[in-house]
Amino acid sequence: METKDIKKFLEMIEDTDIVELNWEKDGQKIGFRKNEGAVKNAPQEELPAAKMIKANGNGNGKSQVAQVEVSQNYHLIKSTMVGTFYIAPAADSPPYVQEGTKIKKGQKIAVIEAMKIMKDVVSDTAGQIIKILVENGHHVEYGQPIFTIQLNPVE
Amino acid sequence: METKDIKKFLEMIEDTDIVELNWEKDGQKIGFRKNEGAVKNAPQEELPAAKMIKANGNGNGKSQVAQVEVSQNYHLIKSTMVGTFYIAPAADSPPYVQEGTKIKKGQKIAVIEAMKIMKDVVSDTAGQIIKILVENGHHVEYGQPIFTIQLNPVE
Amino acid sequence: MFKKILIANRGEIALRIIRACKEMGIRTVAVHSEEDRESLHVEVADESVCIGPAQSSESYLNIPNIISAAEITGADAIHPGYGFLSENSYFAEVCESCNIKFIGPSKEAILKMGDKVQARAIMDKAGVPIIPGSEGVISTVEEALKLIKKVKYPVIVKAAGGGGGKGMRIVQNEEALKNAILTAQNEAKRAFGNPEVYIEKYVEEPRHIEFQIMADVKGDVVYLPERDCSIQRRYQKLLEESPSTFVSEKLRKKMGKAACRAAKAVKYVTVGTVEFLVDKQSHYYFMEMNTRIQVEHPVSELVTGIDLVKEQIRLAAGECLAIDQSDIEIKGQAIECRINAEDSEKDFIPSPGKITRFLVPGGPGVRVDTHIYTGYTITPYYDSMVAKILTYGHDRNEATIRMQRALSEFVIEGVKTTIPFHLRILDNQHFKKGEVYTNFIQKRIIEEVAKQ
Amino acid sequence: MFKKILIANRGEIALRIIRACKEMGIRTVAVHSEEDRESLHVEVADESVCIGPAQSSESYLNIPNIISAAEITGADAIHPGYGFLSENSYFAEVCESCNIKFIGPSKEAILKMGDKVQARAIMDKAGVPIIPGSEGVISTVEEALKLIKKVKYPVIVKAAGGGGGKGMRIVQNEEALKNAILTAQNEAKRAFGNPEVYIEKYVEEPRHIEFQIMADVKGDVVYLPERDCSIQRRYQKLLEESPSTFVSEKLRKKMGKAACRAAKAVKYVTVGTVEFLVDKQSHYYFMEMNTRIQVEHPVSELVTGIDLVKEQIRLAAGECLAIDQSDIEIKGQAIECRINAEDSEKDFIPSPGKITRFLVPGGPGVRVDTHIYTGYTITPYYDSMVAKILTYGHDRNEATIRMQRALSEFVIEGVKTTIPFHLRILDNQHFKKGEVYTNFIQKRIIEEVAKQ
Repeated sequence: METKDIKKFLEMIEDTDIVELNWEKDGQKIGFRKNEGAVKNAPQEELPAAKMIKANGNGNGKSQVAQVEVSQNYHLIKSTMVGTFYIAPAADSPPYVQEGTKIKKGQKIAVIEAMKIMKDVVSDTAGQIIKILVENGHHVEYGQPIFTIQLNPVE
Repeated sequence: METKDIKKFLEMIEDTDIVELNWEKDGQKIGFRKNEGAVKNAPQEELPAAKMIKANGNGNGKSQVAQVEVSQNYHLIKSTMVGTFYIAPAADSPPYVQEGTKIKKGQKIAVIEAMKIMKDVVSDTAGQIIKILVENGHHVEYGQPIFTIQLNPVE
Repeated sequence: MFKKILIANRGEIALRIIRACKEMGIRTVAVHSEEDRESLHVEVADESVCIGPAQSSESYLNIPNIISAAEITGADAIHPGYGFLSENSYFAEVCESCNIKFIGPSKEAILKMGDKVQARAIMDKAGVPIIPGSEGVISTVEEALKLIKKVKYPVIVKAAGGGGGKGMRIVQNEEALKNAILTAQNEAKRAFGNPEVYIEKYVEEPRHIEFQIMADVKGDVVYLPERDCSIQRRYQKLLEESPSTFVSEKLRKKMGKAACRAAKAVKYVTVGTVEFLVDKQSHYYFMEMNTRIQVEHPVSELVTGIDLVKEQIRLAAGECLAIDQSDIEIKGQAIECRINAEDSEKDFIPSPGKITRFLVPGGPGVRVDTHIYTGYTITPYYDSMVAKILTYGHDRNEATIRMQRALSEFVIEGVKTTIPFHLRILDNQHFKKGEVYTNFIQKRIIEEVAKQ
Repeated sequence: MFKKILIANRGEIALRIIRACKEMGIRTVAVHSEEDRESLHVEVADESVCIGPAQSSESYLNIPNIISAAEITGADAIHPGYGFLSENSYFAEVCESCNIKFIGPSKEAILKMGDKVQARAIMDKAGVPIIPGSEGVISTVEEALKLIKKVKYPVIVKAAGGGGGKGMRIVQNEEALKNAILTAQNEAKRAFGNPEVYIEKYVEEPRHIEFQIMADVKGDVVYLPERDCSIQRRYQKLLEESPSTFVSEKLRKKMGKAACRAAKAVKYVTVGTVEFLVDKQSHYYFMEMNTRIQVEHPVSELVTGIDLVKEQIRLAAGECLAIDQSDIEIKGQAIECRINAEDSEKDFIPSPGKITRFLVPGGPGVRVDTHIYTGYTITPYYDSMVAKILTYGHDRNEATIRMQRALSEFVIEGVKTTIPFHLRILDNQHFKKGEVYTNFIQKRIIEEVAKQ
């Protein structure tokens, strides 16, 4: 980034009500903040696989968070329990699903064993499995992402 | 980044309402902040009526601080010792100086008593006393400002 | 000994247990809600498992997820801490059926002590004094009069189905009795849909005095010198100390032995606390038994030198008591103040928020158990206690002054805390004289402030 | 008793003294350099006075400004802490002439103990064993041989004008003697411009064992059980403990009494420490007396329950000892680790900087004395010690394990510290067995690491 780029940035944000902007790329960082009174630093947690722009403070003292998810047609299926993850009903059985499998909402796609009991993992959406994030037989904790799903384009 | 670049930056942000700008590249960092009153939580103590520009890091790991004092014709005379401040040699004597008194460099302008001994306070500059900041008979600590001096226009 | 303990708790007590485990060479598993991902107990434990969302019911009370976390990490024991599942006999049972040791007494002991009516009967049989009263419901003035002949005035008429002061009437003499029973019945009916009341001896201006006991599988039980927890607000303890200014060596022995009998009556194992009400004539009555480690356990650790959490783990693992009663000596005085993130100026409403500055007091005779730090955010989901501060001194005066000194240098910015309220307690003349009863906060602090 | 004490120091010891004053109801004045304006001791004291710029010579060693600060604030006593002006007899004299009580011994006692040759003579006269050696300079081999007949090999030839190991030769037998003297003389001449040398008995693999004493104006003196400070790097203590694994009850009594004689010989008042070298045959030799409170004083506080800073202030105010020797009992074991902002991987170079994260260990048996906090900036102007961490246990094993536990949860981010180095010491087999000599760090840690 050169100074001319910075100038462009300045022009870009001049007429918006963005008050703070931070950008980082390849070890370069740039940050702007406009003087709009009570501008605070909000602790921000970023979503995986999403690009976020946060605009905090809009003059009325409240904060507004605008999340622009660039790749919003991805969805994570997360574990709702603690246990051992299995992609197939038994060691010698074929898996419920594979990467690439198209699934329906409500379809059983895996099981999690907890306290000697098998519980079904059911998809909460229709789509295509892009990635299985946990290895067969490994442990999962609450909230752990286990599948990445590509949502159907029209839904 | 050279000083001419800094100058460019300054020009760029001068007419915007940006109050703070930080830029980092290859271990170089630069930060600007405009002094606009309403800006809070500045981690630096600002000189009265002074505008500061700090440019930290110039590639060789050392930091450089450039202080541009806009109203540099004021000067503070600070106490170099701990003790009791007297503006006159005795209670019934006239004071060495008053607000408005024009003084020369090296002129005795007060005394400080410490361990029963009177020590002279001598002006380190020529000018005019604008304000006596400590009341007669009160205590002063090391580094405490005791006189505000208006420097002579030409010096 | 256990190889790996899962701590089914959060906050300072989770840290306290992890510290004991570390000193014993036992590996630790922290469980946590999504909200507590950045908590200190998670950072300090050897392993951690997220067990649910912020709400306790879905995380720290989620038995399947906790048991499952123990199974996948290979923990051979679970320490429940206090609160949450610590006195849940079903949880103890599930642990047992999963071959995971529950660090606490048997499920039977938890059940017996958890049922107030049953506990009362067991204590009575074991020769532990209980508050005299009706064995069941009182329906008529005649039944009441018959009972009062034995227990003497004053008595208290209480709703069988209730709590929280409703359907409750203190009766000083016969004239007031009939009306009190009728009013209580009416109130009880309105409040709880059940007009049944019972009658107990009313203990006037009691102290809350409790005895820590330790018991092993062989059935040996010892007691530690008493803790005085009379300083409470709405049945919540605020400040605890050991020893009590009120308890003589003779009374200590009598009550301590009663506490041991209470524990033996339910075949108690590990550590527990028997709580008594004590009146001005040194009559003491069994109130309840806490079948777990308590918040205020460090008070006893400071005056006896015993590490209660290490002992609890040892005893749960089936080891025997290493000391007997004669080895337990009390030395000096300890005081604990519970620091809550609450606004004591505004009826103690919780004050969640981010800690912007946190300075822990240090120097001689000060112990702080806390899970918060600069930058930590206190959420509204859990208990408002954020730190326990303890001081030790040669005597009560030194411990008190040291507490004042320590509190004065305790900096917690970003939220309101009960520190100023504790300073007011410590500066109170009645507190200084040791005149503390369960109505101390109401009578000596809140009403005093209201007068000003 | 004093009404207001000015603390002529900074850092953790200033805080420690302010804490004692607060507990005694004495008002406090902090003095500070411009650099230390944001320091905790300034914040915690009742009043504060800036006494100079960052450089110690212009601030914490600036006698006129310190005395003047005491005068303008009306302080009636000055506590010098350790380091800075604490053993400066001129400062003690100025305080006296200004009618400000110097909290320490008389200027005469400071002077006598400050002059090594004079101290040695006084100790010898008082019956305190000193390292045998030449009374003055040795010029010839003949003189040396005559002396060695008495003191026996090994001996050490030392430069009279020097220090730091230069002009120093250890001699094991007669063959090596002549050459050693000549070499030492040459080295001494080159290094210090003075070829004079003297000879002392060489104490092999000694322990550094010291006795804390307390003395009152009446002349009564008591000693506290020993501290073992053998774990040093370049004469800087790193880890101290009490009791020593080496000292028997009998030796403790003998050495303790010798320490009391040392104090009495200079009419010592307040608290002080007599340092000894002890060889493997339990021979002990007077090294020096520190006429002030020491960094490691809390080690003794933990095992005896005595608050040494409060006692020091009481004794300086002219009060008498409240206890006698038979009241002083040792219970358990205490260990102190000095945490310095230094990079122990890079020859212990100081590591100043801003503390970005700071978590203090807590729980049972842990004491931390520190002046730093999250956001504090450690400047290069002063000592690199940023915290003292102490643990207490029933025995040395418990204290050691507890220290390992506490250090493992001590988080100091933003600067390098000696925490990892301490963990290495605590894990060393020789340390665990109590085999600690003044060469421990060099021989057991640094050379061991070099081998790997």
